[in-house]
Amino acid sequence: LVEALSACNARKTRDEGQGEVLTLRLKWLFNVSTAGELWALDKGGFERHGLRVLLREGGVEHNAIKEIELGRAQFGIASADQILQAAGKGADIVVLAQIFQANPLQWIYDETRFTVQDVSDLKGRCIGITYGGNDEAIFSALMERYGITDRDVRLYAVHYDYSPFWRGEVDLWPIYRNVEGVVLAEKIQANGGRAGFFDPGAAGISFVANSLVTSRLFYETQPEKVRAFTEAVTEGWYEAMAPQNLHAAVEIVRLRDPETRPELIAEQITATRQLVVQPGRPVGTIDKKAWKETAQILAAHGLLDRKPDFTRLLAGPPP
Amino acid sequence: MGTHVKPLRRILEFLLIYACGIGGLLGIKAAFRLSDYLIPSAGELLTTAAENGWRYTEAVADTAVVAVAGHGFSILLAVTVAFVGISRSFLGALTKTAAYNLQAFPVVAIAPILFIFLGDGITSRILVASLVCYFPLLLTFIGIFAQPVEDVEHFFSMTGRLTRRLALGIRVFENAGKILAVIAGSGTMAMVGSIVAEFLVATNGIGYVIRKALYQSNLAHILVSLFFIGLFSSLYISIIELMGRAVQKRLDPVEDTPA
Amino acid sequence: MGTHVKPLRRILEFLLIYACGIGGLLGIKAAFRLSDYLIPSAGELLTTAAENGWRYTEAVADTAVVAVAGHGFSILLAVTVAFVGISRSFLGALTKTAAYNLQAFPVVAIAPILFIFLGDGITSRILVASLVCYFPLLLTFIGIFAQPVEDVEHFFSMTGRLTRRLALGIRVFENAGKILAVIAGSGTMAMVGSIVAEFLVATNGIGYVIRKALYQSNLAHILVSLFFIGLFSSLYISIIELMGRAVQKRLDPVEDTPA
Amino acid sequence: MFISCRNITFSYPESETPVITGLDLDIQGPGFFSLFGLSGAGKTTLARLLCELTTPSDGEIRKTGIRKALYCHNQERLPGWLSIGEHMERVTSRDRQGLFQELSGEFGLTPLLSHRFRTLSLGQKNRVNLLRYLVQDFDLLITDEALANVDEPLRHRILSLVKNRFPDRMIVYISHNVLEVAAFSRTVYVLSQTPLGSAVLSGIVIGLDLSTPPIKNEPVLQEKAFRIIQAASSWAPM
Amino acid sequence: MFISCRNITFSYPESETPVITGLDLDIQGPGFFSLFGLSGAGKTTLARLLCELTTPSDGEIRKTGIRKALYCHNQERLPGWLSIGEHMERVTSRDRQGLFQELSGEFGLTPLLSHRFRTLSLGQKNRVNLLRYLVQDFDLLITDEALANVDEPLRHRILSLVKNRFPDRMIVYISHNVLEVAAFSRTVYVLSQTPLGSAVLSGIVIGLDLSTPPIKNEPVLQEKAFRIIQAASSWAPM
Ligand SMILES: Nc1ncnc2c1ncn2[C@@H]1O[C@H](COP(=O)(O)OP(=O)(O)OP(=O)(O)O)[C@@H](O)[C@H]1O
Ligand SMILES: Nc1ncnc2c1ncn2[C@@H]1O[C@H](COP(=O)(O)OP(=O)(O)OP(=O)(O)O)[C@@H](O)[C@H]1O
Ligand SMILES: [Mg+2]
Ligand SMILES: [Mg+2]
Repeated sequence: LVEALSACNARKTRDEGQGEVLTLRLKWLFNVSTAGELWALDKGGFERHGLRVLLREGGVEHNAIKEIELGRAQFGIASADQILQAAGKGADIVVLAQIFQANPLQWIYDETRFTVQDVSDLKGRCIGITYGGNDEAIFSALMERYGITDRDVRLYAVHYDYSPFWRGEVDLWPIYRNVEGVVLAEKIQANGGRAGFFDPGAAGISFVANSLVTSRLFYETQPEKVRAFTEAVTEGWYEAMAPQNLHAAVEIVRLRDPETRPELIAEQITATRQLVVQPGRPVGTIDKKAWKETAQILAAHGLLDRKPDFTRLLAGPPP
Repeated sequence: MGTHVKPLRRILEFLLIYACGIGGLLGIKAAFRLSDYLIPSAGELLTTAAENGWRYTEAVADTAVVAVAGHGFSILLAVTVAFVGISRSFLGALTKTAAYNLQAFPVVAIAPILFIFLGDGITSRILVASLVCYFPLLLTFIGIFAQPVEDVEHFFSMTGRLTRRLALGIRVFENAGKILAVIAGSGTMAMVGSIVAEFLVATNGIGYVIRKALYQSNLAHILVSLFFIGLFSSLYISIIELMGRAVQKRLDPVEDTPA
Repeated sequence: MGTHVKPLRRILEFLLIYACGIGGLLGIKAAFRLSDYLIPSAGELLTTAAENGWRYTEAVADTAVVAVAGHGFSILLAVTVAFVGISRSFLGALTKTAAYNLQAFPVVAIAPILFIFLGDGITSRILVASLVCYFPLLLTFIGIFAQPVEDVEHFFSMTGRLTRRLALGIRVFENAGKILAVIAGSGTMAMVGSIVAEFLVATNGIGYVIRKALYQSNLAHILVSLFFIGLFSSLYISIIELMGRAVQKRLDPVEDTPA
Repeated sequence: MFISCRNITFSYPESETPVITGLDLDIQGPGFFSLFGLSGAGKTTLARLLCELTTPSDGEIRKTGIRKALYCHNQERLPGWLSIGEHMERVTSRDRQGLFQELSGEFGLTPLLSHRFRTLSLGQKNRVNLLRYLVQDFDLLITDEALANVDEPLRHRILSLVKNRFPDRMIVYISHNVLEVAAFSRTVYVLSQTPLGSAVLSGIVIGLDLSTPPIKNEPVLQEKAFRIIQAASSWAPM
Repeated sequence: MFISCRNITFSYPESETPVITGLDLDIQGPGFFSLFGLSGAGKTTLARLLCELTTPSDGEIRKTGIRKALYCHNQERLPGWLSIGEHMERVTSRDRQGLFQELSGEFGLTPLLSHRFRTLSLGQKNRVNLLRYLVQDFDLLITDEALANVDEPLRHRILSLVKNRFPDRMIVYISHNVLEVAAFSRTVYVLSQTPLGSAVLSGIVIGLDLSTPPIKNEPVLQEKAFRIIQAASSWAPM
């Protein structure tokens, strides 16, 4: 029964894909990390490129690459580790644009308790790690590079619940700088503290974050659509991040994320801007060197079966 | 106590319990001087409720639709599996084992496989909701279906009239109270199931609200959502019970004599 | 079929079911030419099993300890709640409502509150595990505790000997089969519960393995974990059933006459 | 020892016509009495009323000199986790153990004491159940067809025994066996149904109050039996 | 119509001593027969064997000219979701509706047809249950204390009726009422228990085969009854 259902489901969405509506599966829930895509949708960016697009939220149980392969989505936002692993296992996909130029994954702490100037300041601290998440790979790469051992730091398995951080049991907590980072910083402030961030990127660990992907089949059969789509997304990001559009961008995000206060969203967008828009690099630039380093980190942790063909994988939008 | 006041009673009881729970939390907060981050203040709870009340009500209504559908489907599923499972054939044994084994796997592990193949439309949400609540139903139905009611069935089996359907009819009727209890009880689990499903995949419903709140570590939102969930669940159970009583009364119009 | 071959049978049945499931997945994979990323190849499954088999066995053992403790605790909890719940006092009604209402809240929403107060040690894991499996037990116990066995109890109530303990003893004995079935059945749920708990907080156990695999979208790891979970659950149920039979036999040495 | 019912009315909750209407009944004990009536007349209902297992919708029941009233019937079962002997030991006070030993021998139950209740035949079940009531502390015992599945010779032996061993108690025996009822009882209270479906006390017949099994063709016995049946059918049932 | 049992032995699974050993029994029908025996003698066990509800551990039971054998007992219940009338209508084939109407009147059940089974008194339940078996298609009907809770006059009326209406069937009546058994049966088969606890056929008594209620003090009847009781007690039970 399940087989039959799935088969006809897959076929149905495939038909849809060939026709009108293109589906983009996001990596996470609607929030500022999806501001560019939301902008493209709400401000008619996709339409201007002659596209009809459906945005779908992501989450742990969703995997954009798998959905692309099943024909349930034509485009997806996925993290670099997902993309590299999928490519390593024979999923034929193409990276079209790298949304984040700097990885938003950082660790937050309270500067009134201690400061982290450089990596050695982490010694003796209790550090939160999401096992299985990006931060695990990033942090162990960091430990390796700086010769930090298990004896120097205490690692704490992070879950949904932040209370160990509030209770001071955990000193540094992994967050997305532009999302929880802003919310928690405000709470720390309100508590009489001052938020500090430890950025592994600044310590020289280049680990790529979210990127836009599609399947090679779609890439080769519908190059115009792929090109148009990539352009719409990058333009969307460019416009959403433009300082003069701040107010409009806040409104767009708030529509999907009404629980977060507008002031906070504004701050989150500002934080996001620094990750997405970097001087001298157009929005969406694929940083090949960082990709290779990411692949190395993953391989060192046994998370990569086989190195992908980078030129094929990181082809960018069709010429 | 007449049956017509029951629904109100359940809801009042829920309100009481909820008040106790919140009171307890606030008490702990006061006693240990915990910050507003750990446990929100009463004021924050009220503001949250006031600001989001209507939206959460809509979200619960959304969830409820899935819950009711999932509940219905799980009853169907449990009845079917129990029906096949009581037969002594190989297929019966296999079905029963499959049903038991399926239950051994947490939804969080099964769901990704489901979602891969069924997508994250309403179908898979209903399926997840029913997976969560079908097991107690299954246990009850298998128990009841497999246990002959000798005193009643004897005549029919003697006269060659005991079809499988009749046997099941007799066993179901004799255990109507138990079945009603487990159906009402599993109603709340269907609600839980659809919340879990929303938690995993949906883009609306109260499960989605909780998930976002969880990511934001916002206990106030969680507590307020729990209020709406509890309210709806009490209501739903009451409705099922009322309907069950009505059916029972139609089937067996004479009430039990008081002992 | 003698009781002594049952455990083996359950496990064989599980292996069969599991093989069917994997076969189905691989069949789909072949039919639609899906990549190894979507559905792992048989080879990858075997490698994963070979590489991680021992580690997963240990992880399941870890989980099992929590599951068994949680199961025991949930039985205790269900008995207690049912015991208090059947009394007609206000406290009884309140307890019952609280128990029902608690069930209406998904563990994923309740757990954070628990973890705030109890930390994420073994206590809260056991608690979460028992929360997941206690509800079917509660329903069964409440049903059984509240239903007088008139034929047996009459004498004791006439002669003023019907203590509450005796009444419960009679009702439990008369429904021993049902209780055994629900205890065995809920055993798998305890396992699920402790997996969910690990999923939410732990740093070891098979739930943690699944969570990690989920983050990495690694279906091979999930499928292999499911294998060990299923294997252990079958074993656990079989053991409970064997123990239950032994107890029943000691209490009532004479077997039923074949009809 | 005295039971007095005044103007008792009783309805089952769901049916409009009362099962018993305006019943007056006086029983002056101790002794062996019977309640007789055709099937459906209301014997069980009345017995349960007398033992306060239900309360009359109307009227009053007064018992004088009766501290403990027991009602037993033939559908009862013993707890399954004990053998009959173990159960009996637990429900028999120390000073009645001798009585129990004696009665169990006379009832033909001694060889069954190690058995479980559910493996007994119907008649064996009847006897075990009656026995356990007899070794309780009671002033009034109502036995509702408690020996219905026991064979006649044994039943008569049991009745004689009961009469001889418990002369100071009030025992109300419900049975469909008219000869038995006529032979053993001091008084037979006969219930019958009016055309409207309610039970009334339609006769009080003085029995022979024998203490040994009756001789069936005794003319007095036959006459008594006839009067009882007549009273029971006085409303021409059905 | 013929039942023949040869050397039947039966044990309940858990007890070592067989309940029945080496029993030989022949019943040549049609007609009204009885199975008599003290409580615990093995009547129910034998009846269930004859109707193939259990199988003997040893020996052979052969039935000739008996296509359909039914066994009914007094603990049966009707499905609760139907009134008695509705149930009866469903289990009575069209051509027996007339028979049903007639019998239900004679059994005094017509006013109860709209009731639910569980609201009946014991004797009413007995009658309803017997009635539904009588309107089935059967050659052999074994009634195991099926009228145990019905009053005597009505029971006698029912037995006469059954004998008159079903002369071409084989009916085996199990009852503890020795006079009744002696009066109505063509043959009474008496079971009794050996000191070892197994039932044997201890007597075959030719009954009076009356078709109307008996006169109790008839000497022939008394003699028959005596012989039956003697046979039943021949192993000095208990
Ligand atoms: N399920 C059982 N397991 C073991 N022994 C049993 C079982 N049922 C009956 N017996 C025993 O078998 C013997 C015969 O029982 P059976 O019910 O056939 O007697 P019966 O003649 O019908 O008695 P009654 O007139 O009391 O109904 C009894 O001694 C009884 O204890
Ligand atoms: N629970 C009930 N609900 C409604 N009516 C009932 C109920 N129990 C008994 N009755 C009715 O009450 C009347 C008297 O019943 P009761 O059981 O007292 O009769 P009885 O004299 O004991 O008969 P029997 O000799 O057959 O046991 C009957 O007509 C019966 O149908
Ligand atoms: Mg009665
Ligand atoms: Mg019998």
